[in-house]
Amino acid sequence: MGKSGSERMPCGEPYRSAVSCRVMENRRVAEGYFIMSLGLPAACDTPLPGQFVMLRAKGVQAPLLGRPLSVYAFKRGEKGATLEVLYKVAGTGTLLFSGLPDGGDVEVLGPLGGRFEISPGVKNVILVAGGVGVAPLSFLASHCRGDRADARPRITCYVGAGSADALVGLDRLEASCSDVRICTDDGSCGHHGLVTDLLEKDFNLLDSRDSVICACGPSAMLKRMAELLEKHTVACQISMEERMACGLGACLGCAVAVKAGDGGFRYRRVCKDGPIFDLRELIWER
Amino acid sequence: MGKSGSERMPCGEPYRSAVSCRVMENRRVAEGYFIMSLGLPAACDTPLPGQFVMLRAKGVQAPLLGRPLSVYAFKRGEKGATLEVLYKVAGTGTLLFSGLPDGGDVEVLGPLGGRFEISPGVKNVILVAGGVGVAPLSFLASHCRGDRADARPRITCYVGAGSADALVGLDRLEASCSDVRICTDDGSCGHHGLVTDLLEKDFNLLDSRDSVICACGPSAMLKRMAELLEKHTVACQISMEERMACGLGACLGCAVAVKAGDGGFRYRRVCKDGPIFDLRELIWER
Amino acid sequence: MRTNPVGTVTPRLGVDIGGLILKNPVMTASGTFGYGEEYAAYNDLNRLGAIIVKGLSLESRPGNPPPRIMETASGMLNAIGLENVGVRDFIREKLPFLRQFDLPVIANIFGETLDEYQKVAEILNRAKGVHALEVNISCPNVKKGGIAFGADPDMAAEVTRKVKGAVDLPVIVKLTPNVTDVAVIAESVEAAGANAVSLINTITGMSIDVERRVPHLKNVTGGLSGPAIKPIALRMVWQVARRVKVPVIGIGGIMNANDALEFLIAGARAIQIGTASFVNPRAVSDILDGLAAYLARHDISHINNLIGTLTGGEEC
Amino acid sequence: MRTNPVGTVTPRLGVDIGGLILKNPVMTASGTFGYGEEYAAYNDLNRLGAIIVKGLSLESRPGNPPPRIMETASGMLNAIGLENVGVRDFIREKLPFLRQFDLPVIANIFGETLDEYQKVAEILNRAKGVHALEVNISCPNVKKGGIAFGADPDMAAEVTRKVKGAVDLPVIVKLTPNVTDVAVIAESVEAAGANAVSLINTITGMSIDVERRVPHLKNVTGGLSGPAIKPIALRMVWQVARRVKVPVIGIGGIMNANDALEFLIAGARAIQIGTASFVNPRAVSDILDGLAAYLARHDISHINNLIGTLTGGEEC
Ligand SMILES: Cc1cc2nc3c(=O)[nH]c(=O)nc-3n(C[C@H](O)[C@H](O)[C@H](O)COP(=O)(O)OP(=O)(O)OC[C@H]3O[C@@H](n4cnc5c(N)ncnc54)[C@H](O)[C@@H]3O)c2cc1C
Ligand SMILES: Cc1cc2nc3c(=O)[nH]c(=O)nc-3n(C[C@H](O)[C@H](O)[C@H](O)COP(=O)(O)OP(=O)(O)OC[C@H]3O[C@@H](n4cnc5c(N)ncnc54)[C@H](O)[C@@H]3O)c2cc1C
Ligand SMILES: Cc1cc2nc3c(=O)[nH]c(=O)nc-3n(C[C@H](O)[C@H](O)[C@H](O)COP(=O)(O)O)c2cc1C
Ligand SMILES: Cc1cc2nc3c(=O)[nH]c(=O)nc-3n(C[C@H](O)[C@H](O)[C@H](O)COP(=O)(O)O)c2cc1C
Ligand code: FES
Ligand code: FES
Repeated sequence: MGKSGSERMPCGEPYRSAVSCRVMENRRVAEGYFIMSLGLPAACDTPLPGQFVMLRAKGVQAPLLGRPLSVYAFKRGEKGATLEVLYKVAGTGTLLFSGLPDGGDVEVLGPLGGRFEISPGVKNVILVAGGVGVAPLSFLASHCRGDRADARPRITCYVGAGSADALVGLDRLEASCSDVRICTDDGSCGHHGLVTDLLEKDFNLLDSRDSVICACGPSAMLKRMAELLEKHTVACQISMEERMACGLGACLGCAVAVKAGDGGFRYRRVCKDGPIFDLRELIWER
Repeated sequence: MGKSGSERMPCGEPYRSAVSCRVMENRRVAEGYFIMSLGLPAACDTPLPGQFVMLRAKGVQAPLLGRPLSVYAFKRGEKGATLEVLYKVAGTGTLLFSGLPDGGDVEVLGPLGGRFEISPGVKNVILVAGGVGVAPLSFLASHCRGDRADARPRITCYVGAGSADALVGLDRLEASCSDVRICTDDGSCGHHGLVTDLLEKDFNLLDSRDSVICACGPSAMLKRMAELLEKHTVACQISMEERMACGLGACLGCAVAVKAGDGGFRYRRVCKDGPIFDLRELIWER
Repeated sequence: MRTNPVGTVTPRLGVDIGGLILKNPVMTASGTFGYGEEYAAYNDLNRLGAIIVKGLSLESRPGNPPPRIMETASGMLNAIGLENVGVRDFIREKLPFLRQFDLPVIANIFGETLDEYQKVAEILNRAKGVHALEVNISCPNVKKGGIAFGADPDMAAEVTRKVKGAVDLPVIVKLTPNVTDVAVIAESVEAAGANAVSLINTITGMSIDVERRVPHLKNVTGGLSGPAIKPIALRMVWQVARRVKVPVIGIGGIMNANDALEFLIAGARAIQIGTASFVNPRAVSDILDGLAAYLARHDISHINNLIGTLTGGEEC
Repeated sequence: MRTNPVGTVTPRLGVDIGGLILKNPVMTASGTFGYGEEYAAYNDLNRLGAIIVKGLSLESRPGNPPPRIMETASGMLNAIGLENVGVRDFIREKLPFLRQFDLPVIANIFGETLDEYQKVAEILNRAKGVHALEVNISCPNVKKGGIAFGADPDMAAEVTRKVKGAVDLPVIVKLTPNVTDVAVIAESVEAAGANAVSLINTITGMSIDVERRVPHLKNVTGGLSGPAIKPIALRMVWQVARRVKVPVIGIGGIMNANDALEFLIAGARAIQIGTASFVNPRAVSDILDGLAAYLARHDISHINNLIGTLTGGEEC
């Protein structure tokens, strides 16, 4: 997320490094879900929608490795910038994050990875978010709003969660999207059922050259989408997740299988070649 | 420091366990020196002078093992008790302690080990504290004050430190002792030189059947004292330090060599057979 | 003999370790629970599957000069040097305390020669209140130039045969991880009559004080234990459990019920808790509670239905 | 070729690794620094002692199915499965980037057969900008029933001879820790002509998801690296450094300058940084700075005066 002061590259740019920064706020937004705001130095790079950061609590020895979290929001201010992540407590690392006090110190590496690409001609952006998958999509939606008004696509967002309690980030989505359609597994809010069912119903609306789907969510959701889209041609970009060590493309730890030209497969790195992939490129069962 | 609620021993007592408790205050008292006050439940055992606790920051994975710290003060209150430790930042564990916020959670096991024994007939208690060795001795001094007024011994305390900045806990010592004699290695406060030099000067005063010396400090200080006392008969109890794992006498990790009857040596456990030893019992070079 | 005051020992936890029936698979690892006394105020010893006491030799041993321990990343090094009271003093001074409990006592033994192993075993075989032996073959054989008995399949088998020949008690052979293929050693001691194998003992490591340029342990090297070694221990247990028929007892870095479950799922019939007791003196009790809770939550009627049920890998 | 922009490389850090002169002893460990590109924005590659690239085989390899990594206590398991672009693509696509720098490039190589080792070595020997080879003998030899070349002294020597015979470059042989006595293997490859040895590679471990009862790695087992293994790695380096005359390169859990110093004091002529780069992409630079600061602080005029200067132990 930043640069080291001491040395400079031959081009005059300082070398990059993980940046120590302060937790400005670490707010519980639902049972097990938190939004953390981090204060970054002015010299930090501006993240693009779909990119992520590797986050580590500073000075702790465990967990050892950073944890990848998508950029949920980013804003430049007077003296620096604010980066937000929206995260769910899933295990040791995120549990530790959830306990970080305001004013606590973290290390941020990034922004890393590639972005969602919405080409200028796109008229309809369809977002499909499962659970905490709302994070990168909300950032994407706010970005689309930021573009020139005449070029703004229409944004429809499908949001799924286990139950009403686990619906997070709706406020921002509603501010950025033309339409937000909600469903919950238990019917406690919105449509009763899976987000993919809701999506399926609307399919005739979606399947167009002017549309693009961007999705992020649990792999069961993404798999189901892959089946749905088999007989359609609408473009679909998804944000993938895998365990990561380096986040930079060096360790080859975050491999996912994609189709290779010859009908076979090859592995791609989620951190460097992704995390955004063409849904149709992925191989779900090997 | 306490008992587990769920099970009881055949005698009806609950089983012991480490007790989770809150950091009430964690105050820097000099560069690298801190006093931490811990709130303990009412059911805790009352520590005796010379005893120690094993302290761990709660929920952290590193360091793994607790760190032994002497009891510096203990007070029972309305709803519970307060235990204080006085510690110096020496490495990873104590550094972590120094960063614990007020309200932080720690685990305390103890009180452990044996006590300084001041038998009823003793008229002069001579304390010799090197650096943070002041902790158990200050607790001992306050204990002697607590006894029946007519039976109170006279307490003289020799305190040594590197420099004036590193003199900690003087206020309490002064409240409990008849006389506090200070020396610093750099002469920035009190006598210029080693605490053992000061002690040596007063030797004729000390060497009596009514006197007992209690000492705690770096091993160089204790070794020097052993030399000094070679030609004297005054009793001398010292608090020893060794790295510890269990603190309970089980791992045999904290061995120190003491003289055996046959002119040889045997190992004793600092945590269980100590930490208080007869100075003359110890073998300094093997 | 005291009775179990809380009754949380569920019948679904009973296991059979080579003829020794335990009420549950949770034991204490040798050298980490003293002779039981130190932890009796912290745990109801009646609840434990078994206690394995500090390693015993024929005569008492003073152990190594200090410093003997050092903490490392998620682990600790120890070079206690097998300090112990000697087998006879153990029987006289330590065993009576343990006999008060409804608790199988397993004596961990070692020797510097085959004969010493045999003698220690014979003495313990006659003692009242010893239920099994665990033979530590990880200590260097001074007669054979520093190679541990446990590192050579033939020597490991020889020790096993000697001890087996001397006792009627079940014999557990405790394996060292400092070998190329631990399963080969396991097979060898199984063939020599071991009733069970336990693994792992500590992994040899060291640590240096860079300011003074001296080793942190006076003995230079020591045995690494604790969470750091868990992945290695688990892998070895899994490898051995697939190669031998006798029960395998898993040891190494087990800090909580989750860790214990990993070993059981990998094929361990029982587990031993070592370093964890130093961090939390109630670790054995907490782990036992956690195992029972897991079985209840997953509706597993008996722990035997969990042991060795790992699926889903694709070894390349 | 870029020049060093800050000039913090002090002459007192230079070391000779079997004929390869490095400006300092800090190298990157194979498989943890990619082919350099990924870390070039984070570190001035001109400052490094050497870069060791991801292991190369004759043909490209896809690697193992995911999940490939899992974090463990103070460590991580990886089962990348030696995914790589193959030696020819490396030379064509990756080496030109590295040639821009004033940086010795060491190619880490492996093969499934002796012939493959030899061929990869020959190809690299002809490539411009490769300064030495590091031979990874820790991978299973499929032709010999799963026993790693590196676990057998004779096979390790055979690989060494084959590679040495095929090249004029200095040859470093990288040893596996999964053996009974690593010094025996080290002596064997030294006798076979290795110019240096490096150790340790990862220690085989595993980890289980107890809720689903499946291994966390699809490959079941993986290689453990990181701080957890440092005490083991350090012990092995110390053992080997006392037994061989060729330079020893220390690897395993080095996270900071202090860790690096432990290896140097134990006898390592140079060190490699692996997992640390994942935690801190500037780890190599930070460690280099820390080493220089230590030498200055302790007034040590040359790093050679530090290497192997451990004193004070009393081995029992
Ligand atoms: C590019 C990317 C972006 C992400 N963005 C977000 C986000 O914005 N908000 C959010 O809450 N989560 C996000 N995740 C997932 C998040 O990284 C994991 O939940 C987190 O790493 C789990 O760490 P832990 O220590 O809490 O759990 P662990 O104890 O490590 O594991 C708990 C469970 O989570 C799984 N897991 C661990 N690491 C990952 C991982 N990297 N990806 C997926 N599953 C994992 C484990 O297999 C296990 O089942 C993202 C992941 C990736 C790869
Ligand atoms: C019975 C007893 C009572 C003690 N009371 C106090 C006290 O009241 N206040 C206080 O500040 N310190 C006290 N100590 C010392 C304190 O335990 C150590 O300073 C502490 O454990 C160091 O831990 P660390 O993680 O900070 O340092 P580490 O990183 O573990 O080590 C830093 C340095 O301290 C040494 N060290 C580590 N553990 C011990 C130990 N147990 N004893 C002595 N030296 C050690 C190491 O060898 C090393 O040189 C006491 C020790 C004992 C045994
Ligand atoms: C301080 C200490 C002393 C030990 N003493 C013995 C012993 O006497 N005999 C033995 O077989 N194993 C001994 N061990 C090894 C343990 O029983 C166990 O195998 C090892 O510590 C790994 O388990 P853990 O990681 O749970 O501690 C000892 C371990 C420690 C830490
Ligand atoms: C993700 C990963 C990939 C690795 N790939 C290789 C490799 O291709 N060849 C090799 O010899 N060692 C490989 N290693 C081993 C490292 O080079 C190093 O020996 C080991 O990780 C121990 O060092 P560390 O604890 O500093 O990481 C790899 C290690 C990791 C973590
Ligand atoms: S996390 Fe290392 S390559 Fe992706
Ligand atoms: S610390 Fe375990 S015996 Fe003293």
